[in-house]
Amino acid sequence: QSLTDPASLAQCFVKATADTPMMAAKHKAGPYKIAFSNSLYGNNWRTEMLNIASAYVKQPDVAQHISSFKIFNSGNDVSQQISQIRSMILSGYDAIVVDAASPTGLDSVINQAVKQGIVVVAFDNTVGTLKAINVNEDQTEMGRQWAQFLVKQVPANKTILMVRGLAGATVDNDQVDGAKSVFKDHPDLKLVEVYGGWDVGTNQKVTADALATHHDIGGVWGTEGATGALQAILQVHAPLVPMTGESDNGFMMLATENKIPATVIGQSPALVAVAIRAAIATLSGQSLPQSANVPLTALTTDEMKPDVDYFPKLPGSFVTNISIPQCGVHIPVTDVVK
Amino acid sequence: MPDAVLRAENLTKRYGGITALEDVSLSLAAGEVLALLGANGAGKSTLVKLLSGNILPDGGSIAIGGEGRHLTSPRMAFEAGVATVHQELSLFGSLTVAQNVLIGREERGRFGHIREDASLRRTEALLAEIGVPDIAADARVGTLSLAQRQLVEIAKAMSFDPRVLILDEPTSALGLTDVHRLLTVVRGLRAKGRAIIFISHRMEEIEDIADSVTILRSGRKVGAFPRHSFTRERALELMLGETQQQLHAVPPPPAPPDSTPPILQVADLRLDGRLNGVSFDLRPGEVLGLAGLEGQGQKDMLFALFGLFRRGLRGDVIIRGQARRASRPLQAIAAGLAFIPDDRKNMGGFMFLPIAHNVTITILNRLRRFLFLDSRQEKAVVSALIRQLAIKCSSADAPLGSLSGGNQQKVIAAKWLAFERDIYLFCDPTRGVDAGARETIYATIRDLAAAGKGIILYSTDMVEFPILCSRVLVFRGGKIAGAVSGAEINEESILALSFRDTGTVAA
Amino acid sequence: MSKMRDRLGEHIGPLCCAIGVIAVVALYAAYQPAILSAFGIASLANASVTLALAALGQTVVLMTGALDLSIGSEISLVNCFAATFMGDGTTSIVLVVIASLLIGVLAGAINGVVVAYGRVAPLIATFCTSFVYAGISLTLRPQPGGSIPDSFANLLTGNWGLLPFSAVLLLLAVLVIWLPVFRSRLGRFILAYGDNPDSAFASGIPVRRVGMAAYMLAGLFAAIAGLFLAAETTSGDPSIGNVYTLNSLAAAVLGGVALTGGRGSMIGPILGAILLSIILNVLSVVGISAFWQDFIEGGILILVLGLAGIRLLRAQSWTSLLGRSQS
Amino acid sequence: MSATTDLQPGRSGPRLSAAVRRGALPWLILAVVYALCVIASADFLTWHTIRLQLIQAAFIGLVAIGETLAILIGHIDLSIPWTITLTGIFATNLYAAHPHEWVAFGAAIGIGVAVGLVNMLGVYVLRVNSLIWTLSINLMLQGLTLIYTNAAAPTTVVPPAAKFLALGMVGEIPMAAVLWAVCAVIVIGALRFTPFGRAVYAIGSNELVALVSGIRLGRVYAAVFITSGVMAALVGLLLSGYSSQAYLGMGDDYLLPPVAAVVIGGSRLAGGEGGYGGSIAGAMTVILLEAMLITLNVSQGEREIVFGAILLALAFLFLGRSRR
Ligand SMILES: Nc1ncnc2c1ncn2[C@@H]1O[C@H](COP(=O)(O)OP(=O)(O)OP(=O)(O)O)[C@@H](O)[C@H]1O
Ligand SMILES: Nc1ncnc2c1ncn2[C@@H]1O[C@H](COP(=O)(O)OP(=O)(O)OP(=O)(O)O)[C@@H](O)[C@H]1O
Ligand SMILES: [Mg+2]
Ligand SMILES: [Mg+2]
Repeated sequence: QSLTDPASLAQCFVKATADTPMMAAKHKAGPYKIAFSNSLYGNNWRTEMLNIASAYVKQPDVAQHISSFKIFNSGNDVSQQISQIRSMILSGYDAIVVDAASPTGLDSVINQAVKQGIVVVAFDNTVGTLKAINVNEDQTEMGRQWAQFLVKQVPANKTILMVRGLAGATVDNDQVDGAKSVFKDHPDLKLVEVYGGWDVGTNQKVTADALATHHDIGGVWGTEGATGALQAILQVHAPLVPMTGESDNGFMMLATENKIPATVIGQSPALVAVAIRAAIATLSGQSLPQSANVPLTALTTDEMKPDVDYFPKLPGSFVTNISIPQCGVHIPVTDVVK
Repeated sequence: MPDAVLRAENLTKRYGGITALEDVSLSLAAGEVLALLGANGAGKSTLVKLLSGNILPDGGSIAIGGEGRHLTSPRMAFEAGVATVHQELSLFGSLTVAQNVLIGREERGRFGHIREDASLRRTEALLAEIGVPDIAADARVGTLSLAQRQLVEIAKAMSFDPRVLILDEPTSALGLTDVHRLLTVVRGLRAKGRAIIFISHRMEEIEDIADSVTILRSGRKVGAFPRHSFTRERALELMLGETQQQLHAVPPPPAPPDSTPPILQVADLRLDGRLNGVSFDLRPGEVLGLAGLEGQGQKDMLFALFGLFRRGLRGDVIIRGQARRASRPLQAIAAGLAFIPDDRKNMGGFMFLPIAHNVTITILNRLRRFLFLDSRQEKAVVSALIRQLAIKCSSADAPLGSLSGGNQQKVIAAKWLAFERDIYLFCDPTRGVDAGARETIYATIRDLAAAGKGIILYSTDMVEFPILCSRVLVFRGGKIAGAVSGAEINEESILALSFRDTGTVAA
Repeated sequence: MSKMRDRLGEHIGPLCCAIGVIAVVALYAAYQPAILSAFGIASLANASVTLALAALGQTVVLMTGALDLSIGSEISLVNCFAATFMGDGTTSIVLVVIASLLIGVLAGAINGVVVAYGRVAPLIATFCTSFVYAGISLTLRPQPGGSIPDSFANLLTGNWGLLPFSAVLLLLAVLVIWLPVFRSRLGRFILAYGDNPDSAFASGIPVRRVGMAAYMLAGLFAAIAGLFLAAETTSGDPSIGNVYTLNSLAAAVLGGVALTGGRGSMIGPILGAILLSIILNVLSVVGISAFWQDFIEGGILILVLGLAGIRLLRAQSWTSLLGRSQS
Repeated sequence: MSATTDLQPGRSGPRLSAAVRRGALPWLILAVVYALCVIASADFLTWHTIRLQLIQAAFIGLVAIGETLAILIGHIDLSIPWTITLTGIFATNLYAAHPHEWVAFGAAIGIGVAVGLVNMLGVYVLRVNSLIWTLSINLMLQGLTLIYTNAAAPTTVVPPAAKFLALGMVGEIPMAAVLWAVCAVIVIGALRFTPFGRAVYAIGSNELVALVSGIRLGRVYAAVFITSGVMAALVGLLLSGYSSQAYLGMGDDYLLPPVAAVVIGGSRLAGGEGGYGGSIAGAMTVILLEAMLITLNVSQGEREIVFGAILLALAFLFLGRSRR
């Protein structure tokens, strides 16, 4: 079966580092009882992600492995999430999929779960404990690829505006570390960093502020919410410069419309499906890297196709990369937008 | 005077541009009751606040027991032996009597924990000592009547076992019996050698209790004499700065003829246990007094008429022939009623807002031109009323809270005079008001009556009934125990009715 | 008779919460009987204790008629500090615990100085200091991490038979801090000051020191909460406390504490905190979608507040009705 | 908290009349903060930069209209963030389905009025503390928005009028600022010169006295909370126009900054004193402070410390002091 086929698993789950150990669990006969402990909810990415989770487990080839699937939401409250996971341990789930409220805070409860023979897969906001399988997209690599795109496009001696995400978040630090590993080889480029909070409005505001004080901006290194940065540029009629961003529908629409050289790579909400797949594969006896990365797909402006890569009829806040073909995850857009 | 317990010299206090007190000196011996007299805003309370460490003087000195003191907080004053009952009560409604009385000086156990039982017993002993054993030491102060709270406040001051006790208008909220009780307590304290400063606007009380009298006017000391050389006329002259025309000489407004149809009819009004079937009529031009001992339903009667009870009121209120029983003030106002409350702080005025805005709050719609307020007309209305009631203020834009108590009371009256109504409910309108302002308010009531308004007057000061009312209803137990009218209105007849059932008539 | 009704009225908040807690736990147990096991009870207790501690701290400040919007940041601060500096040795643990408590008290003292001596309105003062404390946590630990020794973690989060250690911690906090304070003059002063600040001043109560003390106590409770979170998560996180600021207010109000000051108990906020904490859990267990959670949580709050309001509406006179919300 | 303040000493403070202090100091604070901005970056001298800040300030300022009124009657409105988000998403969705401007604006006003009425119900009729009631309503609105967006994702179709109001220019002046100025004149006029204004101050000073004086409390409460709801809803539309989309969480920055703007603007949190004039300066101060800190390019932690400390210093030095 394709879900647990070792070759296709190897294609999807790439070791994060060369020395990442492989992990296996005791084989169990399916179908499995799986719980999903989600933290934050209420932004677009999470909403799509929750819809994808519900849709994915209903796809026939997945459904056959699953006897019950339940979503728990704790909000951004670590204590709450710990107690929910404890209650999952009590309920005898076979696997727990986690999008964590804290990268370190859940470690001890996850260790407890693993000790009870439960397979734990964390994705997106992953966890520190080595007992859980972490599935993510390589944020450092993402930041690096964005930066590589920019250093090719931006003339020397210009300023690059880095519209970062949320201060203190691991993802933010990883992305910026990756970018800086590229920029440090280009000392002629000046860097200005602002925090856009991964939010369109905040991006727009901080970009507008930065544009007002820096007039030699030659490129914008943006992440989630870069739609706002682009809008700020359009709004103040600043020169259109090369940009990067995540797979926001709005960003892609504006970039294609204004023919702005841009590249998008995005944290996919379908990671949840990949994580569920990892749980099923592990339970059925396959071994996976303890920390796995899903291959990235970058799209540049000239490659973006309407209604395939982006959706002119959908809201700008829609996160477009709802499928991860390398992992066999295909989610129809109608399952995500109801 | 080597035996002075308290000696204040050249005390001065300024508030911004206003000099509230200037160069005032006084001294007080053990076993002496010093009465402080003065019109509203003369600076009595300011002096009290200085002596009790609530405010700091801008000049002058205070010595207690011969020792110079710089009182920077109330606590220092307590420690120096000065306890004060302020004009505005300072109690905690959600604490019990005992917890209030002993606040900060509770009986404590080995671990510093409060011993509630011992505190309760100490409070009970204190209450018994000052002669009010009927107040339960474990009752919540929020449930007590105003008079009872006043007595609790005195117990609280007494619990310090002070050398000097200051009472700032302790009787203004009390009915006759409670006043007598309080004066007895004061006499007892004097006998024990306490020095007492006593403030009141009621001359009878001063004559009754004072050993010496000090008179303030506009922040200055204008006279001091021993009891035996004190006369009312002299005091009034010094207080008010002009020879007063003969007070009380004006007869009460005549009763309207019986044929006049009543403007207000109350029939069998009831409110769970507080009003037990009250019926009466009020005619235009009549001043109807509500008398009786404290808490017999007179005040509830006024509150009920003005719609301050939201539920539970039964019976009929008929105004100009229409049923107008109100369950909210707006309905009462629409029916033509005005209400001048006694509790000016909580019900009377907006302390932070300008005097002018206080006065015109009831007539905003009249002052409106299209959408906006006509400020010229507003100014005219306000300054006319300030003049009419002789309100002492620096300007109409000053906040109400910066006026002395009596002047605040006048502003509240002004607010309803601006808004002409048919029936005026006066609830102890002269509480804490000086003799001059009192005359102004009396004159105002008479004028209203002459203009054909119906007036109901509740007062704790029995002197007011004979000089203002053509008829007085005496309340007892939420019912009308009887009525007196015309020349029969006097303290004796009212008290007789107040006490009729028990047959005892207090002095 | 009416006295009894008065008493009942006073305890209506805690009473409603208690009934709510029982109902919610019963619902939980119906869906998942294992919750009544030792492990399950410890889960419930651990999930509620942080909020209960935060709510106790908030209640002390509410009783003075003020409020503390910095409780969450104080929790984060202590949490980050402990996770950064706590080593494996017993001495290190003891020293860091003491230092953490002192940091909480100090943060509270700063709030107290600003409010009581600086005369800045509590809402705005603690709003500002919350930024300062959050900034310090973020500087201390730009990203979550650090470590907490297992011995300390187990000490606070384990269980002894059916008795969770977290519940013992809460009990200790009540016995060692709350009860002594509210059996002493300080507690009386706090209530008196909240009831009527002007009277308190005129009665010779050291009003500023009382205001300070209330915030310091709040800081102390927040510090204990921060330490407990550190033990529970064995790490420090600069944003971990954020949820507790408003939830502590909600828990206190649910528990019948008046925001106008002068009234409040300890049992009410604790019950309110337990109710708020496990309700979310139960919603998930019962299978209610995430999208409905906020709505239902808000709805419950509004229902409880509204019910209390309807009780008030039966007030007989306007003076008591408007007097109450005034103060 | 009523009038016995004269019992307490020790409030010497600057020897300025209260009115002058409340009226002028917010602008002084603004001037100081602006000077700091200019020191941080000379770009703050350009009209271009100022214009950008002005647009941001207009959003806070418009929301602060309702907040000022709520604070003047002695309450607070913390239901603004999700009123903004719900309106942004719901009204643009509706507009996408029925592309008439009045549909979007009508829906926004409808939501604003509804939220205002619910707030009035809790705060006035049920007499629940406004802080906790409006916060709970905010939570419910958040839930409502999530439930709604799960069923219908937000669109990118934004009414042009909203875009114009948020981004358009009248000559060199942003349309948002013009709208703000118009609303400000109306509010200041209403507060100073109409019976409604008097009633607002009266209720904030002492509700019982207002009742006894025949003020229609319910109407004033309704007007205040409905204004607040409608202004929040309007800003929700404007923000959608500004970002060309409505999205979840778009109102999150509008919980406490409007309150800060009102307090820096010199209104007393307990009600009865202050006005909207100061809130204008307050809104600009809050926005400039944020912009300045962004310009300084310091770490997030340090920025939060500095922001909190400066705001505290402003509150401490001049205004927002409690009467206690
Ligand atoms: N806090 C204050 N601010 C400004 N002026 C004040 C303040 N307190 C008192 N005053 C002024 O000081 C003067 C003296 O007031 P005080 O309260 O001492 O009068 P009083 O003699 O006690 O009057 P009453 O008989 O009405 O109580 C008054 O003119 C009053 O307006
Ligand atoms: N509520 C208040 N309003 C006005 N002034 C006050 C108030 N509270 C305190 N003060 C002023 O502060 C002084 C000291 O007050 P208090 O005794 O309450 O504080 P404290 O903590 O003992 O201060 P300290 O540490 O200086 O001894 C008082 O004398 C008074 O001048
Ligand atoms: Mg006085
Ligand atoms: Mg002291």
